[in-house]
Amino acid sequence: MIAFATFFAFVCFALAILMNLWKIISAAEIADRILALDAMFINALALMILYGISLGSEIYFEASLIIAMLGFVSTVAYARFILRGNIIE
Amino acid sequence: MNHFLIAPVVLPALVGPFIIMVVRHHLDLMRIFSLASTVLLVAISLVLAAQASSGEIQVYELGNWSAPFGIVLVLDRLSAMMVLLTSVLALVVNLYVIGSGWDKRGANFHALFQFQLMGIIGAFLTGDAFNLFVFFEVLLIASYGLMIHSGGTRRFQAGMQYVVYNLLGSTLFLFALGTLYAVTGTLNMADLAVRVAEIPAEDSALLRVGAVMLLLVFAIKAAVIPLHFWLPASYANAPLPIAALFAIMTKVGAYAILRMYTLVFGPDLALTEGLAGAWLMPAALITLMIGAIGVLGSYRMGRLVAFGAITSMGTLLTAIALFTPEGVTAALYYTVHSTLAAAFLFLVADLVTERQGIEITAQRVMPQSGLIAVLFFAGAIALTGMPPLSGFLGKLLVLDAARDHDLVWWIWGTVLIGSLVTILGMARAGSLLFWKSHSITETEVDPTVAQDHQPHQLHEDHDSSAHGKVAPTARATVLPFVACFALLAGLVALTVFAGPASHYAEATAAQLFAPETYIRAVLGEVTP
Amino acid sequence: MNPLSIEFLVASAVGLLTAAGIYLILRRRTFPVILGLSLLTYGVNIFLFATGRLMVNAPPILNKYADVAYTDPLPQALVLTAIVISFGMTAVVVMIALAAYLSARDDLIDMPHHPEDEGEDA
Amino acid sequence: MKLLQRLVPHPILTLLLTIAWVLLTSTWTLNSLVFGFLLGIGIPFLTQPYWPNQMRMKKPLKIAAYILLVLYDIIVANVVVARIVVFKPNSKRRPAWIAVPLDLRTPEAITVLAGTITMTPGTVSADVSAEGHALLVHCLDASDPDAVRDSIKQRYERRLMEIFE
Amino acid sequence: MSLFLIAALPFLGAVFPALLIRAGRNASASAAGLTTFLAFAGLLLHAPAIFRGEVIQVGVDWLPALGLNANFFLDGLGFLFASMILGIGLLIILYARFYLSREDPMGQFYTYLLLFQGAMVGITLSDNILLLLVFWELTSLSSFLLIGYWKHLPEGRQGARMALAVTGSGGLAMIGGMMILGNITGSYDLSVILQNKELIQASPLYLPALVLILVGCFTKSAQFPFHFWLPHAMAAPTPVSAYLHSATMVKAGIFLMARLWPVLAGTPEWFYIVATTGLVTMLLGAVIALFKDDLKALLAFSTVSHLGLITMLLGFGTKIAAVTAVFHIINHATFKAALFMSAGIVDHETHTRDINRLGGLRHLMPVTATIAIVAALSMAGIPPFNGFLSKEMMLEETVHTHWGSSAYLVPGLALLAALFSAAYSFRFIGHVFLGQPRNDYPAKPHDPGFGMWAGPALLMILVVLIGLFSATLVGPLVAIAAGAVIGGAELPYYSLKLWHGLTPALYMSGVAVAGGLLLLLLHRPLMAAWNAALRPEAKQIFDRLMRGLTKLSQLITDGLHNGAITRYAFVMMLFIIALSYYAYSSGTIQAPTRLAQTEGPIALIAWFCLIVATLAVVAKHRQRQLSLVLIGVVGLVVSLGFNYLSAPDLALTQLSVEVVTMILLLLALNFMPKDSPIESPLWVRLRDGGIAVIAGLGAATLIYMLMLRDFSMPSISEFHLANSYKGGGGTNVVNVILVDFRGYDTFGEIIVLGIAALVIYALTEAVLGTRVRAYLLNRKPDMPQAGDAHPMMMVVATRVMMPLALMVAAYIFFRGHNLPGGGFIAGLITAIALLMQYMASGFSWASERQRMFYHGTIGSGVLIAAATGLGSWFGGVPFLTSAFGYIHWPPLDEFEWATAALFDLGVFLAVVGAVLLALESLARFAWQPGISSEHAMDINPARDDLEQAQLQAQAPGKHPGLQAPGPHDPSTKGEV
Amino acid sequence: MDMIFEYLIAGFLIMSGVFGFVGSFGLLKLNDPMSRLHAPTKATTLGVGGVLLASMVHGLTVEGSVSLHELMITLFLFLTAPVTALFIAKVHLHRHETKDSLPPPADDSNWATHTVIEPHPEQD
Ligand code: NA
Ligand code: NA
Repeated sequence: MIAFATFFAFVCFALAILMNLWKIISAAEIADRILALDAMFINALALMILYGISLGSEIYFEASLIIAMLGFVSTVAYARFILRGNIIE
Repeated sequence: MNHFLIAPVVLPALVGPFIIMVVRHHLDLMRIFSLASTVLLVAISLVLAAQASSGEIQVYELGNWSAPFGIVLVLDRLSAMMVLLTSVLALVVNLYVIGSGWDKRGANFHALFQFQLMGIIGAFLTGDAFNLFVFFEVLLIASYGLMIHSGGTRRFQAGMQYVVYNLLGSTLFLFALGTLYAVTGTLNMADLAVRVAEIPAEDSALLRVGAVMLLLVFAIKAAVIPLHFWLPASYANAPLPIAALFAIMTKVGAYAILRMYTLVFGPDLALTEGLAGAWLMPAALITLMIGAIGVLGSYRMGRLVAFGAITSMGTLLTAIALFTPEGVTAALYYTVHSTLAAAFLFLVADLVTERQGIEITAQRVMPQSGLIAVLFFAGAIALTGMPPLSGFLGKLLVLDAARDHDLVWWIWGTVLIGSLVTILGMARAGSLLFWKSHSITETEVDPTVAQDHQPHQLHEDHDSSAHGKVAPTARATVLPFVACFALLAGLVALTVFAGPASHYAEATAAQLFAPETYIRAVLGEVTP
Repeated sequence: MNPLSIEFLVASAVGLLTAAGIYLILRRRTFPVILGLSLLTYGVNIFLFATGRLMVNAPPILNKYADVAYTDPLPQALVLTAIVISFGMTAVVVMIALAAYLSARDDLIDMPHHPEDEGEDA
Repeated sequence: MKLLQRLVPHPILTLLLTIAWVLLTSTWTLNSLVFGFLLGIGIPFLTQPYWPNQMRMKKPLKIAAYILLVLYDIIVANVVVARIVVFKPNSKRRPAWIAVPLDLRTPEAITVLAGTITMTPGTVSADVSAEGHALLVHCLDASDPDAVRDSIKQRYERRLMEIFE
Repeated sequence: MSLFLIAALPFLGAVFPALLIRAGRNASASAAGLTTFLAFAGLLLHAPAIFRGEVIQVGVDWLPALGLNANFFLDGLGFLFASMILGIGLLIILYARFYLSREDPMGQFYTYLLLFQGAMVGITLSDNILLLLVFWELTSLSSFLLIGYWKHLPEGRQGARMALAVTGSGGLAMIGGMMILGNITGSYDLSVILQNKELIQASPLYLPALVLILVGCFTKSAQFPFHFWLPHAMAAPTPVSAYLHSATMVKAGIFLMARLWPVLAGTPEWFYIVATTGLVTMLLGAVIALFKDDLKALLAFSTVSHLGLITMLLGFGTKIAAVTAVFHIINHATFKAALFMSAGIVDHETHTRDINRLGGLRHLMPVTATIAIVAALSMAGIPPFNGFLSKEMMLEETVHTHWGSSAYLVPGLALLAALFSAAYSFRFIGHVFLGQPRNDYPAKPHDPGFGMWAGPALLMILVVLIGLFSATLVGPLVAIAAGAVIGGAELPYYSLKLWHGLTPALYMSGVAVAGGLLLLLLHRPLMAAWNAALRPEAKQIFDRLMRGLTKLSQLITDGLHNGAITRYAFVMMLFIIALSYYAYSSGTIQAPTRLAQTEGPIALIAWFCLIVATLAVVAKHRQRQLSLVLIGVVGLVVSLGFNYLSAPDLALTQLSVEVVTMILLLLALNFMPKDSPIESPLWVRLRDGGIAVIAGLGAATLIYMLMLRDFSMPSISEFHLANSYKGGGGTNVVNVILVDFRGYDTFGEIIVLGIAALVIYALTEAVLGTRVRAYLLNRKPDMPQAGDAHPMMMVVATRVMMPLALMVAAYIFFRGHNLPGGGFIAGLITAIALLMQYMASGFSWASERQRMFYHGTIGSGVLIAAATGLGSWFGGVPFLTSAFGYIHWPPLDEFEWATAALFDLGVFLAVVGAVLLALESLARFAWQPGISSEHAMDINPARDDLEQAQLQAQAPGKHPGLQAPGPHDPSTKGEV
Repeated sequence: MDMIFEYLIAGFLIMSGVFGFVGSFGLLKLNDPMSRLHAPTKATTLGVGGVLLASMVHGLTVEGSVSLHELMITLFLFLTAPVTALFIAKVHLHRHETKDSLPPPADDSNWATHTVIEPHPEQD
């Protein structure tokens, strides 16, 4: 059952990532692209933990942790770039 | 354990950070430490050279991990010679830079200088293929910094190209190393040699690809045509004393070719047959010719010498591409010569450009014209390989070594015609710079002519000193001349003591063509 | 050739990253060139990584309790070194590109030079 | 006391960090706790210049209650939003902007409020006013924006006032 | 005196004139004279032995590897030439002392002259052909300096370069010839080579060697068609001309032909090449000389002609011809040196060398006239002067020489040449010295002082005496020299005397003299015809050739190196691909040994994302920010892939590097154009796409093949896996490799980072030191800016996030040795944490609060790493040997320590410092007055309300909301 | 007991999958930019939260170790998600809204994003 649920979640997040990708490429507005990238980071994070669950391994935890932090930083950076140009003024 | 082996790498690696941290704001102290480090480096190199000259190969197992599992440094005659050459050159260039005040024209010069030395020396000493990559990167990134030292539009643009081109080279290096590792399962050069020798001939294709990519990487460094395009613009736009130091950098490429293609992919190895021999010789000859043509076709000092350096690389690689002990002997002798000669002429070029800008044109007589003319003449003699300086001997050695080669007529023809073209170019430049100026008197200098040349001499930057034009306070200090004469003395010594020098080169070549000794020294008696 | 094999996926990714990187490096402005260098770096890093052959769920973290398979750690260490070095290189190249742009007010990477029509010594 | 305050400028942060360390290492040993505590003291000390003012929070129980409330709201929010996203046609949705005037004054409190708004049903804090006296909130689907505004003030701001001010 | 010393003396002496010039012109000249005299005297000391037929040899190894030895030998031929060089050299030094004016740098002159003299002596004494080559090329170089001595004269510069070009190329050809010669005989020692006539002439390489050597000789000796440089070398001061063109430079080629005569001569090839060239040159030179109005040009072409004569004689290949050649060498040296010096005196006194402006000088400068007339008569072949003797012998030889089947060709042309030779000699006498004095000389001529005419006078006396008493005076010399030329074989019968009876040669002489007189009478119409005739002007051809060559070189060079790195890179790719393909296709490959592993849809989806994102980067690369976003996707997927494929460390590193890189790029992009225009035409894009696709296919194929095959031998990493814990104390093998097994790589790697930061810093300084600084200060943002630069929520969130992130960094750092992580990743996370703070509150605000000395951070990182490495020296083990152990402090549990952690700390610091320094540089670019805010956040009602209250207390009645810009307005804090 | 945990884990996973999917689906479906902002920042929070919960329970039961470090990720997400949303909203405000298209900010002068002060860099 867990295996099925994991697989289901895998598929969901994978599809989510594909949709994010689609949005990043096709969006007319830069804000949407940033948003999609942020979502992609989050989905990737989820995928990573799922992967850890499916393998019964804790090794992949740090990567998720880092993604959580870095996704934020890059989203803010992209947004700040549009808002201010200089992102560390 | 002989810690002397690691000393020439660690010393600059310590002095560099020390300079930045402690004496960053004291020019004199920076100079003192930088110079002291360089002097010490020469001393260490002398000790190493003395140790290596016995013929024994010394191995230093870093981290106390034996080869091939850890990284080893290997000192043989070749590496000792290259380290000594590097440190001597560094000392001279350092003197020049300090004397001419180039080090003041930008930040962090001395730290970068030390790191540059560390990278070059590390590359010469390492016995590990991937570590060679790492030290290539160290020397490259330091060279990026030195190349754009003191800035300026054109220098930045050229710097950009230099970096991009070399990054492509570094990428190729990784592809090559990956391929070699994937096939052989090792990175240690001696171990590679052992394993490559055991690979069955019918499984050669992938290894050959790795081997040829590696060769191409080194060919980029050595500025072999058509991979030489990075050189003219970078050397010509670098501060010329830096270009003088860079004279050793192309030799790193030549060194690596020599090392890998005698130790690992030796000339007798069936597996990699035809990879180096087939194209390197023609390419070297064309390089030589293109360099010579460039000398004749240059109208700026830096470019002139840069193409001179390309010519000498062509000659050097011609000798290497013979892949015979005689050829390597000639190549080694010529390596020392061409390094000193190119550096010498770059320094003289700087003396000239500091006084009257980068264009090779007749302007009014420059200060110290006579002395500089003498130096230029000597440098031109050296670089073109005319007697009485060592270039002539080196060239004769190359020609002599080529006599049994299939392409002997091409080699002789190219070397000789190349010399002629170079001579013509140098004569043209010298007579314009030092003779024609005497027909121009103060009143005769045509302001419109000066105007015409303006855009090329003076770029939009403010610091005219960085880009030549007549620096108003181009006053002579002794040190630059001392440096020039030191190099000249080196060339003379190399000429007078050609016998002992060639003897060392011969012994080095013999060592290279007997790789068993090297392998045994690194891996011990047991073969995996 | 099994198009669904992990080897095929990785190899084709290497190929595409390399190709895309090279294409961008051949553009005429510094910025795309830097982008291209980034892509190329990905490509070569994966290449180098893959030379240790591919293994799923076998990280080279020693397991004291079980006798498990480990993937080849050496290429990973090499790639790590390569990543760090290329990071330093990228930082430098970005800054040089910026400096060149600010000085020349132009980010063309080609450096056409104009040979003067120069008379012979007379 | 002064010295202690200088050394441990943000005691709550120190606690949080110590817990974070133990969570991170997932090893429930004395070593881990001691080490975590040392870091928990060291890091706030190093980062103190960036957080010069002392943050005061009263009534820890209220904090816990607030957290539980918000968690509950988040779960609800997700279901609501999911339904709107999946089932409600775009044409029937009533997106709206609302301005929420603030009684809160401290940045920490306003930030927590804004964060809460974003995490809970169909609302996102989009901006703050130039003098910091109002929040701009976007609603995914609000037929009555004023009701949303009042519920924000009632449900969250009031509680935060008690905690922070 | 040792031959070494004789050869070295001029070189040693060359130092003095330049140095002594401060002591005066006489001192300078004396030093030069004294050196030459010493060398000459030393040479003469050997005369008795030489005349006894001995050969003096000395030698020392120089470059044994090559067979280049510093071997000298002195035989008759060498003695003859060396004496001429030194003897005439002495006279020239004396003459030049008076000839040169005060403006001329005399020290330089004598230095060059002695250098040249030394090179010439070296040629004559060399017993090793490589050594000879050294001196040979030295003559080219030193003559270049001498000819160009008058720097201000364009003719001087051009003449010098022309001489260098011609003789230099000849010299290079000769190198080839000599190398072949050495290869044939197996030695470069002349004494060996001269013993191997049969070997050499039988070799298939004989002809190439001969041709190459002859090219060298002919260029040096100005033989047709290389004769054109010599007259242009006349731009040199006359002493130089006299020296170079009588005794020395041009005779070097003759010398070498004579030197190698024993082994090269005697074949048909030799005869047809050498004799014919000599004959043509002799005739051509004589004809042209007649039509030269410039005194020195006339003499120069006469020299060409006489050198042709000697060459022709050597080319005949008979012993008697060789003897004649030697004799004429002596004679020509005497009369030609005298003539040049006389011409120099005329020039010096009258300030012109134009024959048309001269005449009648016999009356005004009788001494000079006597010398010149005697010498010129000798040149014309008039008895009893010495020129007559050798010319007579020459004509006699031509009579016996058949060219092909023709018996008349050689004597006929020789006669014609003799005729013209007589004619120009007579013109020299008649038009310069005879006739009535004129009153329109540019300067009033009179005989110069004794010092100036002493030399030529001495030579004139020799001309006369040798003519009268040839057998006695020069007989022995000719004998020993000719003996050497013919290789020690027995000398043929000959006699040096004025009267040989009524031989054909005598008739020919008579015809020549008569004809010469006739030509002189007809000179005016002939001159007109000559001037009207079309003929190739060698100088123009040469100039055009040189200019063309230079232009062509510029064209090739600039065309190839046109500054387009796009093309450079393209060529590079092409070459790499081609060679790699060649390497592959010329090898063989076995079947795969591994199976491909099938994977599920997840990997496929990730792969799909990567492919799409990569393609999108390419497609959208012109929108720069978008392409950065897309690159972010690529990086993310790559990291996921690493994680998936069992490389968690790589994933972590890739992710963090990714973000920092992206931020650096964003920071840079702020200043740069936001879009790239379309510039390449379609075909270029297709071309680039093509090469890119091929390269990509290559890389993909290569790695695919590699992955499906096993290592040919077990990988060394098996050792790493086995020893990581035992020997390295860590369970994360990747980390143990990084900090222990291959810690040296990592040491290099952090140095790279440190250097990167230094470069960035230096570059920033350099840029901000120029006018770019002003531009940056006045720069207007190219996109509209939003307000609220430092949003409150971000600042507050960061206050919590940053300590947490630092905690994560600490966690990653400490566990790295055993689990994924390590100093590098921790460093990047720390940097990113600080970056968060910069983004929240601005760089200036944040860095003001925590003055970090980034240089110091990097430096200390490198130093700590290095010190950790050096620490192992104290344990007597190599650099970077690690140590680890366990400590137990109750009540705590046991914990592990490892020097590797210290090393990792170095890595950590270097990374942090490098990233922050780069950021700082970019922040410095962006700095504008007022950019720095005094507050962490722009809007803070708590703070602003307080200030507002205080303000209202001071100035009541203002509504806070309407007041703008007030103290709480973001504008006063954030920007301006 | 094990069954319960298994159901629990499976439930969490399914929930996370659904919300993860919906979040990104909303990004495509919703037709105005500000609304799109709602979907992912919320749904992914619970999506990821579900996975994290599943992971924690999984660790506790299947692996037998008490690993709560997933909480750290949750903490990070809760701290960052509002800020991320704020910035993206500000981008939208900056590019597509004006003072007039928004409700007035109580008694304040303007919304912060629109309070733009033209920089007046001075001559050096
Ligand atoms: Na010019
Ligand atoms: Na000049």
